Amino acid sequence: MNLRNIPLSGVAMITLLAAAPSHAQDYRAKAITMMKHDFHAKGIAGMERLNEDGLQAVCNRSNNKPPKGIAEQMEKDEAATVKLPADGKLMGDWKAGEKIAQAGNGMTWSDKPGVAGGGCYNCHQIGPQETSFGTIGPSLYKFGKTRGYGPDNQKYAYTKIYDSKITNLCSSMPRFGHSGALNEQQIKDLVALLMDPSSPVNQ
Amino acid sequence: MADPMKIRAQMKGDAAEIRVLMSHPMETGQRKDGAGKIIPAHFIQSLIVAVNGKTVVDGQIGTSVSRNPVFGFKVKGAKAGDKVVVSWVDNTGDKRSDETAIS
Amino acid sequence: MDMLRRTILKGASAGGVLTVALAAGMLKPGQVLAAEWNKSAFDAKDLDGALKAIGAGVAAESKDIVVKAPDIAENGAVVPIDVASNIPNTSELSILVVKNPFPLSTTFHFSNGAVPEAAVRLKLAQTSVVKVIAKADGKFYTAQKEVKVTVGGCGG
Amino acid sequence: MKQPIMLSALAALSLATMAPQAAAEEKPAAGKPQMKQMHARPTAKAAVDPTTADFEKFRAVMEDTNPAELFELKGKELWKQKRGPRNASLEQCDLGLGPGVVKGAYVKMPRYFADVDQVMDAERRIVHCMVTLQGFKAEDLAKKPFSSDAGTPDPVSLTTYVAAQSRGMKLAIPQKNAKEREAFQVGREIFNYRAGPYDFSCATCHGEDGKRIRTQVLPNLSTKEGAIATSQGWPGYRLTGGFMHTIQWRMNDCFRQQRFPEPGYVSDTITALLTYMGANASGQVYNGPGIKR
Repeated sequence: MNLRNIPLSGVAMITLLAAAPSHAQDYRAKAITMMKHDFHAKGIAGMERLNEDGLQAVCNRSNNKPPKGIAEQMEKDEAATVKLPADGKLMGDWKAGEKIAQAGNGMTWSDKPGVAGGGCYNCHQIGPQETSFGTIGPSLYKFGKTRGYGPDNQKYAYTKIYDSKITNLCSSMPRFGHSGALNEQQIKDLVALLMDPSSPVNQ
Repeated sequence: MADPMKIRAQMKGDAAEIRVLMSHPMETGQRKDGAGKIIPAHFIQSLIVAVNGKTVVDGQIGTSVSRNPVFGFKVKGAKAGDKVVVSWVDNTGDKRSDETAIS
Repeated sequence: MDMLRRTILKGASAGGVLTVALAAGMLKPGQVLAAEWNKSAFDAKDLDGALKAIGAGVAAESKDIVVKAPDIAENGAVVPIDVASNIPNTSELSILVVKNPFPLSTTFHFSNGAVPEAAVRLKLAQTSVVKVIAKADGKFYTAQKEVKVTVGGCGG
Repeated sequence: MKQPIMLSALAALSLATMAPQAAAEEKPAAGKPQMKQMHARPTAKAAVDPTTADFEKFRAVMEDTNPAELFELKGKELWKQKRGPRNASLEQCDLGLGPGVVKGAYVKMPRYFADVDQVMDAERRIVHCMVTLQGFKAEDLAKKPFSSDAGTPDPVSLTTYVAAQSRGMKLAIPQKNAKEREAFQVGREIFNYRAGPYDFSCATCHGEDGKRIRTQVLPNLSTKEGAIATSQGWPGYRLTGGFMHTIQWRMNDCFRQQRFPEPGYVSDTITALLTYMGANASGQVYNGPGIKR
């Protein structure tokens, strides 16, 4: 399935833990132990979700500011996990994309397995008709119009949605393809929402 | 038995301002529960406000009123110490009546 | 059923005072405590049906009715709405949420010094016009305001 | 399957030299008036949208007649009634200021309680009293701890009552005891801990000023101003659904939306988070119970 719980190699993890002064390390260790004791699996949200994967471990230990060398290496590693569509087509239907951008459901303990929306409007301005949008991420209004409609930008949009960490290791945005929250067709539809010249985003 | 209301009645200028908080689900009969079954309608239908025994507001209520309803009214000619009684009846016949004095 | 409920209400409210009122013949149709719950009006599924059922098929626009409501509501579960009529002899105010499954939300009859003014909190199923009907000297007047219901985030 | 994240020994070594997140041990600000924060405010307010502005316009009206009062009333009744297997009231419950003292107790929790040798937040302490004084079973109280169509659980009404007896008082979350200080530090780590399928921590949404999700302003809970904004609203009557909720619910539902598994009701994790946020808000006046969108 998706790439959760990827352990850092033993050596790296030991070094990471040794990096922190003992008190901070103690508090983090206590926090993790406490959560593992206090939480329980519910619905599709299993206890394994409390484990950090390698990327999360690095971001958690660097206050989301990893050293450049590590960030570059890990961004490259993330990029290697992106699966581009086999048919080579990156654009779907922008109307379907708008619905996915609106839907904020998916992956919580109250959601059914397999059903996820993009929740894009939670954080981004996208289509001009939707005035209820968040500001955690940048505005994507006129995304294609200002950046150009070329295949490179299509690919950029696809990979960014698939795995936001490729260009910014500790980005706040989820890795939608990587985590399995969105499937290939959904990502294509979102790319179309951003990149189709006839999408309201680009009017 | 229904939970008590909270009634506040205060003189503001020449009128008594009456605010009422009610504890009621105001279920529309349109919603479904977790199992997909319709939750039966359960809502206040009638509301009476009386000052010193005289009805000042006679209200009819439908399902559009929010859960735990809040109502506000103004009554001229009332004075501090006057007794305010608020009563409601819902569609199941459940009812409640509470009172306070205007301050 | 409704008659029965009404009787219960009379017993429950204002203690013995209303019984006295009843004896004094104050509770005639059209007066205090008169109206049965107007089932046909509250069950009406569109604005026209509801207006007809409350007798307000024809209502004149009036600037003397004040409708205070938010321009935008983040969710429609609790929308504060204040209405008031400055039309002389206003005896009744009704509030209708045009796009709700059952538009009529409340009808208030005012008497014995009550100012024709009411504060309520209503559910709005979606963005809708909130329409107020005032009855004064047997005639009907109307004013309205649109409330936009938007999609919310986590909800505070 | 290929493992994409393989740190080379070299990379790991360089990571070892960087400053860890909690290296500079943060202390909660003492209860002084926050002049600086007040001056800093305008920059953080850049993103007030029309919905929020409109809501704020009606906030006074809504707060003036807040259905939370109904639950305060009910909580007061429950506090005084003899209930439970032991047929006892809660009037001997010690909320930190001595048995039976309710006034001013809420703004001083979470705090260390010597009788249990642990830090407890308000609702946790109330549940503790229901168990020890009245004989209710903790497992039963944890079964359906949040308000729903099925009703409002007693601890919710009780917490609302207790909170209302601190209205207008300054938050003063104690940080004297070693366990209180530890709860703060551990709470801070939990607040910043990213995990789960979406890589979210509390800080992802609540770690920066002036951000919002959809139209809702996200308080930056690592700052005094943001922390008070959240402490302020809870317990709160939530307009969505029309339910009375406590901060236990807010924490629970945040973890749900963080895509985490479910935290235990009145658990150490929640107490630690509330200690972190509460201590951050210390010194400011508590005006709850509130009303929430």
